[in-house]
Amino acid sequence: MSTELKFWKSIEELQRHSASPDESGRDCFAGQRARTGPPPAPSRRDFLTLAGFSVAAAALTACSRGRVQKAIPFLNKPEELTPGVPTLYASTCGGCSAGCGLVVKTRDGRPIKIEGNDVSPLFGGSTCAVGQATVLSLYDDERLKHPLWRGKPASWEDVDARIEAHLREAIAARKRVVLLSRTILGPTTRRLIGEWTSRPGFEHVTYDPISFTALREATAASFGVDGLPHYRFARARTIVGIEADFLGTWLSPVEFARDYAAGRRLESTRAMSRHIQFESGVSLTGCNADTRVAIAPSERGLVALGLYSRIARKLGLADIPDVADRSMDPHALDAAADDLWRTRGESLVVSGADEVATQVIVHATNALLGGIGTTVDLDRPSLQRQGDDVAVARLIDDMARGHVDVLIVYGVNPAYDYPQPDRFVAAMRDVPLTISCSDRVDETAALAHAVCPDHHFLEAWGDAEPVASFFSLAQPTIAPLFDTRAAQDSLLKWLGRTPDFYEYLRAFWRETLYPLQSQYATFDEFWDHSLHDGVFTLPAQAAAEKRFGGDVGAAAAAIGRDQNRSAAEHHPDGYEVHLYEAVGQRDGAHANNPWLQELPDPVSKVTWGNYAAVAPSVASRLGVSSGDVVALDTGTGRIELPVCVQPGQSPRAISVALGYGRRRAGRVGGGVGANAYALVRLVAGMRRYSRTGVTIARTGRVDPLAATQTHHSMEGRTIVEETTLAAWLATSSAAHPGQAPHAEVPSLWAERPSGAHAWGMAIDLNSCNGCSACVTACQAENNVPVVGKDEVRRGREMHWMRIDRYYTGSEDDPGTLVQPMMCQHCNNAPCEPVCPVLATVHSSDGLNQQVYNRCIGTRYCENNCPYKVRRFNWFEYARNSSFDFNMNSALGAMTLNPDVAVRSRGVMEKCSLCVQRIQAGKLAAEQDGRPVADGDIKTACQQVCPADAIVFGDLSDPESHVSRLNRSERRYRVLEELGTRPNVSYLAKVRNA
Amino acid sequence: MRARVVFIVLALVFGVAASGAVAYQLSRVGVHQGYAPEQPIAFSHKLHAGDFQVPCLYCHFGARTSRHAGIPPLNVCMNCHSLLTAQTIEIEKLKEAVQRQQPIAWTKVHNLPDFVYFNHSQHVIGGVNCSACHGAVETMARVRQEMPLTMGWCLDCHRQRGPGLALARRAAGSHEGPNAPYPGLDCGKCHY
Amino acid sequence: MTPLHATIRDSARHVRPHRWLDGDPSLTEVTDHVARPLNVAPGLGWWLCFATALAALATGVVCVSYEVATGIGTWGLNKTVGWAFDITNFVFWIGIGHAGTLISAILLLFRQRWRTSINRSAEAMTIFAVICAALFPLIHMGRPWLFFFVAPYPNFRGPLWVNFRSPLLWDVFAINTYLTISLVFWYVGMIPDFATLRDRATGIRKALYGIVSLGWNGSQRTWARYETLSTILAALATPLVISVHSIVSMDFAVSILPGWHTTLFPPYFVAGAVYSGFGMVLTLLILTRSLMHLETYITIRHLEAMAKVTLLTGSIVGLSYATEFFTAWFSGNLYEQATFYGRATGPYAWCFWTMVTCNAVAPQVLWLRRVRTSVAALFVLSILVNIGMWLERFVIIVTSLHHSYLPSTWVMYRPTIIEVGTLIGSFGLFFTCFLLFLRLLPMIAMWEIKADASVEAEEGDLAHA
Amino acid sequence: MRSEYLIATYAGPGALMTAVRALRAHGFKIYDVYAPCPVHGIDEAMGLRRSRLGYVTLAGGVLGLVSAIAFQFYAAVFDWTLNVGGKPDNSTLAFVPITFEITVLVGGLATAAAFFLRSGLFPGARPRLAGPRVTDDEFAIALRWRSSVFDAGEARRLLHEAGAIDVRQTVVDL
Repeated sequence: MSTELKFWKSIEELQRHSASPDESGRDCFAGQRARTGPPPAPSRRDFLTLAGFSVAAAALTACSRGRVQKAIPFLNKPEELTPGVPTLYASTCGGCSAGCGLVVKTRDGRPIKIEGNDVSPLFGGSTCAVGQATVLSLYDDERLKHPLWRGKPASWEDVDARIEAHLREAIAARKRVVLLSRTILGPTTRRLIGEWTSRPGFEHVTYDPISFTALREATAASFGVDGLPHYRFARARTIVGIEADFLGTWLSPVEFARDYAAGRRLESTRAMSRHIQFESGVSLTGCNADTRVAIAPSERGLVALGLYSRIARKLGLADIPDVADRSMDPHALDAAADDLWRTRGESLVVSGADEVATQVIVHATNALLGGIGTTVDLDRPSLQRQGDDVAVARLIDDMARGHVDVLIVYGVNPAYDYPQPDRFVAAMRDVPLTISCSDRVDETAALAHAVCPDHHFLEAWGDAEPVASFFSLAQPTIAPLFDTRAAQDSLLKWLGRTPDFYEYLRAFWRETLYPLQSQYATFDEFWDHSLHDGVFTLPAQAAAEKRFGGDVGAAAAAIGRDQNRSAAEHHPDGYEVHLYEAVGQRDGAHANNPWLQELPDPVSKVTWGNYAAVAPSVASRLGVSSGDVVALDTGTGRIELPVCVQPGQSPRAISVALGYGRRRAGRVGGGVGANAYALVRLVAGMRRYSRTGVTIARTGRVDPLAATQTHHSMEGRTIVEETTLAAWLATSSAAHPGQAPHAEVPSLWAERPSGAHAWGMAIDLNSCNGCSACVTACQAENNVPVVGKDEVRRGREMHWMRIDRYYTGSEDDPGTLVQPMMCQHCNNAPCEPVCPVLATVHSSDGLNQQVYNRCIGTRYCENNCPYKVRRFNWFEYARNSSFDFNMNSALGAMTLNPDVAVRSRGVMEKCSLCVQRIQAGKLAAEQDGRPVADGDIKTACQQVCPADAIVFGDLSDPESHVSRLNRSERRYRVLEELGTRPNVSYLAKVRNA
Repeated sequence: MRARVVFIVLALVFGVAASGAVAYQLSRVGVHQGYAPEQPIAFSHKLHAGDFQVPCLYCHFGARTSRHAGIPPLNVCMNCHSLLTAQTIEIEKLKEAVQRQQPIAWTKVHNLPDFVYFNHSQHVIGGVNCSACHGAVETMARVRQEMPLTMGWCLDCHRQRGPGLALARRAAGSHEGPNAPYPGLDCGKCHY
Repeated sequence: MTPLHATIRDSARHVRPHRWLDGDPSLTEVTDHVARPLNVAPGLGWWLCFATALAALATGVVCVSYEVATGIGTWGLNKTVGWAFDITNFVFWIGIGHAGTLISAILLLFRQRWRTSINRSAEAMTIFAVICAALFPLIHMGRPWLFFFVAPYPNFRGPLWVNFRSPLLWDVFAINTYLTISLVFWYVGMIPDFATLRDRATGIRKALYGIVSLGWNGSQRTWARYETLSTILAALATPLVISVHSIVSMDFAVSILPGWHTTLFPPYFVAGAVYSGFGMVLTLLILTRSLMHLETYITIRHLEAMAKVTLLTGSIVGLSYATEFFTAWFSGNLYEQATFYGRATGPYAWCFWTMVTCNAVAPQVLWLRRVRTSVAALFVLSILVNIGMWLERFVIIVTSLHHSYLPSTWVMYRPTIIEVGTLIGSFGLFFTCFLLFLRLLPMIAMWEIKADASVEAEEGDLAHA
Repeated sequence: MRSEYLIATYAGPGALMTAVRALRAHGFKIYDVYAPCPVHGIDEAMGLRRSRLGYVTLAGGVLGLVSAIAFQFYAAVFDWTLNVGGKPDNSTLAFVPITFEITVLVGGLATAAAFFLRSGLFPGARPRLAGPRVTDDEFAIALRWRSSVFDAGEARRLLHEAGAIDVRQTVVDL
C-alpha cells in the first residue's frame, strides 16, 4: 500500500502545479481532490475507496459546473455516486483510427476498465487488445505533465503568448501555417480544422503512419467516392483477402472480426462463409482462412488481376487484360474465382495492397461480382483513414525549402514513422516554429519548439464519425490528471476563440446533427441520450447506385510494369520484404504500454519486439534458426533483427512488423525491437510497405525471442479438435469420427452436491480467431502483472488467459489452430488434493478457487495441472524496482481493479472465472430481488471478444446459453480422458474443405 | 531422588503452561478487538445514534448500496449542524474544517486485512444488523472494535445464520436453490 | 536371545582374532581407540576437510538468504517446471539417510554383527542427511515464513485445518517422525559410550558427559531393558524407513503427470534410497577410516559387505528403469510413451544416460571380488553412485514436468547459479555436521564392539569345546 | 541406595557369568551386576524378569493410531468439509500414511520415555558406580550386605573361585 501513499503524494504534487484558478473545472477538482487525505492505516482497497470517494464527489458536484460537465452514467444512473460502486460512461476509443464505441468503467472516479459499447451498431460490445490497453496509457508516467517551450517546462499562458505572437506575424506576412495531423475522425474537430484552414496561409495535411492512400485514390478513381469502402463481411459468403489482415489490424479489425464471425457461426445455421487468403506473411487473418496461399508481395497485383480476368471470362466480357502470371499457382486462383463466382452478389474481395492499380482491379472485381452496395458499401464510406501521402511528401519538400513558417504536429510522429525520418527531421529544423501536441516527448516532439500536451482521450470531449453517418461521442471519464489541454482547445485558443471545445462540440451537434434527427424534441434531450448511449446513427439516405468507372486496362498495364520491374530486380539471394502492422503494437503509438508489449503475437507468440519472419526452407538455406540476428539490407535502409522461423511464410518474402524500435516512447517501450519504417519505400511520394531485392545476412549475434510458446505441434494429441464443414454436416458428431459425443469418464467417487449455480464456460473454436483481445482484457480486469522480456524468455509470463496456437500439416503450408486456454475449473481438479494447506479448493458453485492468503507456494498444484494454467508469483512484481511497469509506478497503479487483490510474492494464481464479477452479478440480482439471469454475468474475456466465441453461464440452468452450447455435437473438453471434468468446454473448429 | 522427580514434573507443568500462553498470544496477532482510537473530533455515536436515534444509514449511506459503508462527507454533517444552534468545541472544529475546506482525517476503527473482500451491502441486504459486527455503537461515546473480526468469527455467523437466513430468504421468495450454502462458506466469497 | 553357555576364562584380555576386527584390541584398547579423536587435536587432513565444508556451507547460506529475500524467481523454474533442484535435492538427501537406518535397524534385527563398527556413523549420516533434506521443502516454498500453515494447529480461522490428502503433508509427518525416531535411536545408542567417556574424563568434559550419559552405570538390569528398547526401536524404524521413502515417492506417484504417476515408485524409490545411502556410507567410511586411522574397526570386509548390498540394490534400481519403460510401452498410453521416449532422446537425454550408466551399469562390476575388495575402486564407484542417484531424481522430476500434456506449454529448464550454490550448500552442511560428529562424539559404538568381542570369544570357546 | 556392599570385579564376561551362576547356586541374592556391555544370558542367570517395555510400545502405538485417525476424521469430515478435487470428505486411504507415521512416532517415544523413567536415567542423574572401570573393561558383581545376612566367607570364596580380580566390602551408593 506504500505505492498508494506515494501515489497520493504525487497527486498532491500534481495539484500544486495544477491549473490556474480561472479554469474553474480543474480548480473545482483540485479543491475537491485536496479534501481526501490518506487514511491512517490504509489497506489498498479501503484506501482507493477514500481516494475515489471525494474524486467521485467531485465528479458529482462538477456535473453542474466546471470542466467535467454533466456526464451521463451509462445504464444505471445513480442519484449519487457511491464509493465502491462502479460507474459506466459511454465514450469513443482513441486507440487507433477505427473509432470504436466504448463503455468506460470508472471506479471511485478512476477509469479502470474499458469495454465495448454494445449499442454501437458497428462495433458492438467488444474491443481489440489495443483498445483494452488504452486505459493504461492514461496512467502513463511518461506523459507530459505540463507544456514545454524549447524543452523547458512553461506555463500555458507563456506558451500561448509566444505561439500567438508568432502566428500574428505569420498571418501578417502571409506565411504558411500547416497543421499536420493524424486522420481526424471527429466531425466537430474536422469543422474546427475547416475554420482553421479558412484562414489565409493556413493548411491541414493528414498523415497516417500506415497509409491507405492507394485504396483511397483507387476508390476515388473507380467510384468517385472520397473515402474508403465500408466492407460488410457479415454479408459475404465468399471472402478473398489479398494481404489484408482484416481480423487483426486492417482498417477496422473489431468490426470486421465481428462480421466475419457472424458469417461463420454455426450455432443456429449450418452454413458458413468461405474464406481464401493470399498473403506473404502469416497473418492472424490468414490463420483463419479455409485456404491460405502464400504469395510474394510483388504478386498481389497478379492475384487481383488473375481473379478479375477469371471472373470476367465467366461473365464473358471482351478485352480481358491478361498478364502472364508466371510464378502464380493457377489452381488456387481458379478455385478462388469459382467460389467467388458461385456466390456472386455475396462475394467480397479485399486487398491491403499499397498500389492504386491493384486496388482498382479489386474494385473492378467486386463490381463484376455485384458486390457494390451489398458487401462493399460506398454510400456510407469509411472515413477511418484519410491520410494523403502525396500531400505529406509535398509538405516535407516545402518545409525543406523553408516555405513553411509554422508546423503544428497533432497526433502523429513522423520523425519516427516517416520512411525517411532524417529528411523529415532536417525539414522540420527549417521551420521557424514547430508545435507538437503530443502527450509525451516523442521523437517529433523532441524537435518541436513548443509542446502543448493533449489530453488522453479518456480525459477529453470529442466525437467521431468512423463511417459516414455513424456518429459517436467521447466524454471525459476523469478530470485531467496533468496540466494538459485538449488539442482542440489549443487550436481554438490560437484561433483567438474561447478555448472551450465542449461548447464548440455541443454547438456543432446542435447545429448540424440535431436537425437531422426527429426522435427527440429538444436538443438537450437529444444530447443527453446521445451522450448516454455514446452513439448516434443517421438513417441511411437513398443514394445513387455507384458504378465502377475505373480504367482496368491502365491498371492492368501498371501491374504488368510493376511485374517486369520486380522480375528484373529479382536475383537469387534477394528476397522481398513485407512490412505489416503487429496486432499488439500497430503503428507504434502505444509502444510504452507494457500490456501491449507483453501481448504475444497471435501467430508467432513472440512478445517484446519484432523479428524477421522467414520460411523454414529459407531458414535452413541460410542456416539460421529462431533467435539468430540477421541484417536486412535494402540498399537504402538496413536493420538488424532476430529471425523467427515462421511456418507458412512465403519463401520469397521476409515479413517484419512495424511499430517497434521507438527511441523516445518512454521507459517501457524505448528501444524495444527495431524500427522497420526505415524499409518503407517511397514511390512518387506514395508509401509502399513492401520491396524487392532485399539481402539478408547473418550477424552472428543471437537475441533469443521472448516467445510464450516454443513448441508448435500437437504431437498427435487431440487437443484442438477440427473437422470440415462437409464432414460435420454428414455426421452429426464429426468432431469425433466413428464415436458418439464424448461419454463422461466414470468417476471413482460420488458426485458432490452442487450449490445454487454451476458456473461454466463454453468456447467456440470456430468463432475464435485468436485476436488475443481477451488476454489483455483479463490482464486489465484481474491485475495481472507484466514481467518483462527476460522473464518471458524464462517462461514466466503471468497471463491468466493465453491463446495456444498449433500448426498442423506441412511446414510450408501448415494449418493453424488457436485455442484460448485458461483454468478449466475441473470438478475433479488435480491441483486441489495436492495442496497441503487447502489453498485451492472447489466452491459449491463449481469454481476452482485459489486462496492467495493461504497459499505458501509449494507449486505442487502447478506441477499437477495438466493444462499448466497456474501462474506463480516468482517475485514481488508490484513492489520490485526491476519490474518497473505499471504496477510499480504510482500512477500506473491507478488502473488496478480494487475488487481484485494484488498478489504477493510466492503465491500461486490463476483464472478465477472473474469471481469478482460473479459476486457482483449475484449481489445486483439480490439487490433487485430477482434471480441471476443468463447473461447478467460476463467474464472479462467474454465481454471483450469481438467474435463472441466465449460464453459464460450457469450449467445448472438447462436453458442458459452455455448449457445450450454444451449440448452441441461439436462440444468436447480438453484432456477429458484424464477424468478432470472441466467446467470449461470447447466447440470443435470447422473449416470449409 | 523423589525431590528430583517432583522438580521435573513441576518443570514440565510450567513448560506446558508457558507454551500454552505463548500460543494464545500468537493466535491474537492481528486481532484488534477492543481497539478504540481517539478521533480528531470527539464525535459521539452515543449522542447521535443513541440519544438522537439518527439511523446508521443516514450517515453511512454507502452500506446499503456499496461495499463500503463510507465515512460521511462534511456536508452530510452540516445537513443538520447548519440548522442546529448547539455549540461545542467539537462542533466548532467541524465548522472550522468546513470553512477551511480541510479534510478531517478520521482514524479507521474496523480494519480487515487486504486480502479479504467484505461487502457491506451484501450483509445489509442479507438482513444482518450493523450491531452484529459493530456492537452497540449507539452506546459508545468513542467507537471501539467490539468483535474480534477474525475469520473464525465471520464463519461462526455464516455457519449459524446460514440455515435460518436461507429459510427467511426462501419465505421471502428468494431464488437461491434449496441446497444453496447460504450465506456460504466458499473461500471465494471473500478471498479473491 | 538364547542363553549362551559360557565357560570360565581367566581373562578376556586375549580375545581370539575377530571376524569383524583387524587385530586384537582389548576392551580398554577399544575405548582408547574410539576415544582418541575426542581427546587429541585434529590433524591437518581434518582441518582441510572442515574448511572446505564450511566454505560450501557459507555458499549455501548466502544463496538461500538471497532466494528467500528476493523470491523463488532467483531459481530457474518457470510456468511449466515448478520443481527441479529443490525437490531433487530433497529426495536425494532423504535417500542418503536410509542407509543409516537400514544398517542400524534392519541389520540389527538380522543380527548382522558387521554393522557394529559402522552403525554409529551411519546413523549420524542419516540424521544429517535428513536435516539437509528437510531444509529443501522449507526453502522451496514461495513464502517459507508461513511454513507453520502445514501444521494442523488450532487457529482462529474457522478453525481451518490442513489437507490430509496431500502427499506433501504426508511428507511433513513422515520426515518429522523419521528424524525424531532416528535421533532417539542414535542418542540411546550413545548413552553407554557417554558413560564410558565420562568415567575416563575429568573436569568440564566429565561434567558434560555426565549430563548426556544420564547417570548410566552399566547396571545389568538397565542393560536388559536397554537391549529390549533397541530391539523395539529397530523394529519400529524398519517399517518407518520403508514408509518414509514410499511416501516421498508418492509425491510423484499420486500426481497425474506422465512419468510420475506410477505404482512402481514406492519399492523403486526405497531400493534407490538404500542404494544411494550405501554409496554415501562407502564414500564417508572410506574417507573416515583413513582420516581417523580406524582400519582396525572398519575393515575391508565391512566395505565388501556394503559393496554387496550396493550391488543388490543397484540391480533393483536398474530393473526398475527397465520396468518403467516396459510399462510405458505396454500401457499404450500416448502421453506416457511420449514422456519416456523424451527421457531417452529428449533435451535431457544426457542426464538420463549418465544416470543409467552410474546406477544400473557401473555397480555390475561388483560381481568381481577384486573390485569389492579394492578400496580405490569402491571409492570411485561410490562417487558414481551418488552422482547417478542425484541425476535419477533430476530426470524423474524435470523431464516429466518440462514436457507434459499440452505441447504449447513445453519449455526448457535451466538451473541458475543460486540453485547450484544451494546444492553445494547442502553438501557443506552435511559434511560440516559429519566432521564435527567425528570430533565430538564416539563414532564407533564401543559397547557394541565389546559385546560382540566377548560374545565371539565365547562362541570361539564353544567351537573349541 | 547408600548401603554396604560386597563388590567383586572381573576382567571378562565369562568369569562374571560363572560367578553369578555359582552365587545363585549357593542361594546368594545378587544385588546387581555392572558391565561395560550387555552380557548375553546373564539376565537369565540372575533370574531377571523379561522387560515389559513391549507393552508400552503397544499402548503408545494404539494411542497414536486412534488419535491420528480420530483427528483426521474429525477435521476433514465433521469440523469443516471442503470439496477438494471432488474427493469424498472421508478419504480414508489418504489418511493412512499420516496415521502410520503417528502410530510409529508415539509408540517409539512412549517406549523410550518408559525406559528412561523405569531406569531412572535423566539429565543430571548421579552415576552410582560399582567401580571406576565398570563402564570401560571391568565387570562387577554387587551383593548387598544388609539385605540378607549371609556368609561373607562363602561368598568371597565363590567370587574368588570365579576369578575375581578383587573383592572388597565397601559402603557406597548404588
